[in-house]
Amino acid sequence: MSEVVELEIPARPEFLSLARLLVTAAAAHDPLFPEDRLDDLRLSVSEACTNAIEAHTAAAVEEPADEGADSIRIRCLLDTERVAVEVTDHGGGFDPGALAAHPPVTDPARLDFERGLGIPLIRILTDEVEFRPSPQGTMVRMVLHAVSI
Amino acid sequence: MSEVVELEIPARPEFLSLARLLVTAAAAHDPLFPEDRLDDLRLSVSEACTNAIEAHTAAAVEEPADEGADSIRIRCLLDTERVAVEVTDHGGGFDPGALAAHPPVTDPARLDFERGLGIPLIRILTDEVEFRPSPQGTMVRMVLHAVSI
Amino acid sequence: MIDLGLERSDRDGWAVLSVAGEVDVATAPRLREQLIELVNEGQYRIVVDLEAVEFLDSTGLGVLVGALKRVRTYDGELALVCTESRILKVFEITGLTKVFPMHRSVDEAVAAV
Amino acid sequence: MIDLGLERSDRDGWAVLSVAGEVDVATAPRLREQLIELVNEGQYRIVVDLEAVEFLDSTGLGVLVGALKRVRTYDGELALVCTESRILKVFEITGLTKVFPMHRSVDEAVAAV
Ligand SMILES: Nc1ncnc2c1ncn2[C@@H]1O[C@H](COP(=O)(O)OP(=O)(O)O)[C@@H](O)[C@H]1O
Ligand SMILES: Nc1ncnc2c1ncn2[C@@H]1O[C@H](COP(=O)(O)OP(=O)(O)O)[C@@H](O)[C@H]1O
Repeated sequence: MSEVVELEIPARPEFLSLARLLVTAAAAHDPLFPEDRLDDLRLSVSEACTNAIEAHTAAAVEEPADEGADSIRIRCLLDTERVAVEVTDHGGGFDPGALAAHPPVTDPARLDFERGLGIPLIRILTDEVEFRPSPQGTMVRMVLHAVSI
Repeated sequence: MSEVVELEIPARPEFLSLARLLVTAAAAHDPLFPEDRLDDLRLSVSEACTNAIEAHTAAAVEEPADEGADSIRIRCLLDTERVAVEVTDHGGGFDPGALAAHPPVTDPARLDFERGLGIPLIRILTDEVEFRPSPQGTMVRMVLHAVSI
Repeated sequence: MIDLGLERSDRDGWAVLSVAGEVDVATAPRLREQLIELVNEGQYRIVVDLEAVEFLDSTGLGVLVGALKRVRTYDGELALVCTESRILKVFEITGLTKVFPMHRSVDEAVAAV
Repeated sequence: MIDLGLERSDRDGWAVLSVAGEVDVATAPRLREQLIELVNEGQYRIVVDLEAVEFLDSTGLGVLVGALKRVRTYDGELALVCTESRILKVFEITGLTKVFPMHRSVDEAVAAV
């Protein structure tokens, strides 16, 4: 049975480091999670939280956020051999299938793109990832095994 | 307006260090909170969480915990000059007014008491503390100012 | 889980227990066991070195009070080494600096008696 | 708030920017500003020393890509110093080690051209 640790932070960049700190400390709890996988977990969670925070900023331009809705939730399900993290926002949602790929890194045009590396990084670093967008917001569920499979 | 950071952990001793880590990091966020007050905050929150966890253990002896009720919640309200932390448990509650004081430290009988220092420590270290016990559990609200007043 | 470092050594007839890390309700039972073991072995003069302790709560204080009572039953002593203000403060505000012999180093603790 | 350390120095005609701490969406704007400032001053040969960086995310990568594009417009170069496997890995898995000149020290970076 998973141990559940849950964190809620304001949807603002200066709270990102708290999310990284907590998730890494929670996973380090289990001594089977080695340092390099903790790094992978730290970065994946940070990228998902960054997107969640940016979704709030984007949504707030169109309509002011509801009372109490301007926070994001990070839920960690800890097992001996794996950690699942669910990041939930109240932003506008998106279509993860519609994201364009970058030009190849050897193409000079690659340098025109400063953004768009977050989700590719999450896909590479996690063992499983699932995006559940809705008009009420998005839930990203990432699973990392202690030993990458 | 306060920034709210909220943490939920299983009501077990091995998660205490996560609560200390998060609350201290959240308060350190604001550079006005100096190191020695962070120490006071760390210890007060840890004592309140220890009591919350022990209340769960005690309650579970009599009746098994409800689904999902075996966690404690730590809510931090961050302001520039002060931090308020609310620790909520689902234990059996208690009467904070009925706690006996220890013999004076110079009395040899003082050594008969290994316990009962948690709430006295909280009272000394915080600027305000309030206990809200109920049969459904207890909420302890502690306020610490960046500069002790 | 947090590791509590516990290291035993001997100095001039004193048992020295060096503690490192965080002492709370999760780790204090290991400290208590170690102290009880020392007394069971007939060590009634104990120095607990807290210099590497980063956090100590009321459970930790309670374990030390219990150990002090135990060694005193045998006319022994339990001295503490503690200079870090973060940890020292916990003893000061609870008045326990008046109960424990407090020292600035293991050398000082051992020489004091 | 996390502090991002940014220190400028000069070495053999290169501007060296040493970065320390965590580079994320909260701190990356300060890195971007500093790099834009260098280019505005006419510094088109830049070494970014990442040895003291503890965390770097996609926003940080984006800022470096943007700066590389900017200096290349002026026929300049932006080289990175990075040996920590934690940080190096982020460049490797995104393929960006093929885009940036990567070096093991500022000396090596400056000598390479
Ligand atoms: N949680 C989210 N809510 C809404 N949109 C999102 C979310 N996550 C990602 N997106 C969209 O997907 C795009 C690509 O995300 P990503 O690969 O992380 O790169 P970047 O954030 O740098 O644009 C974002 O720009 C955004 O439009
Ligand atoms: N959150 C709580 N729920 C139920 N009982 C509590 C709670 N907090 C404190 N108590 C009661 O008050 C007593 C004194 O608490 P404290 O001063 O922290 O000392 P200790 O925990 O060492 O006994 C506890 O033993 C417990 O019976």
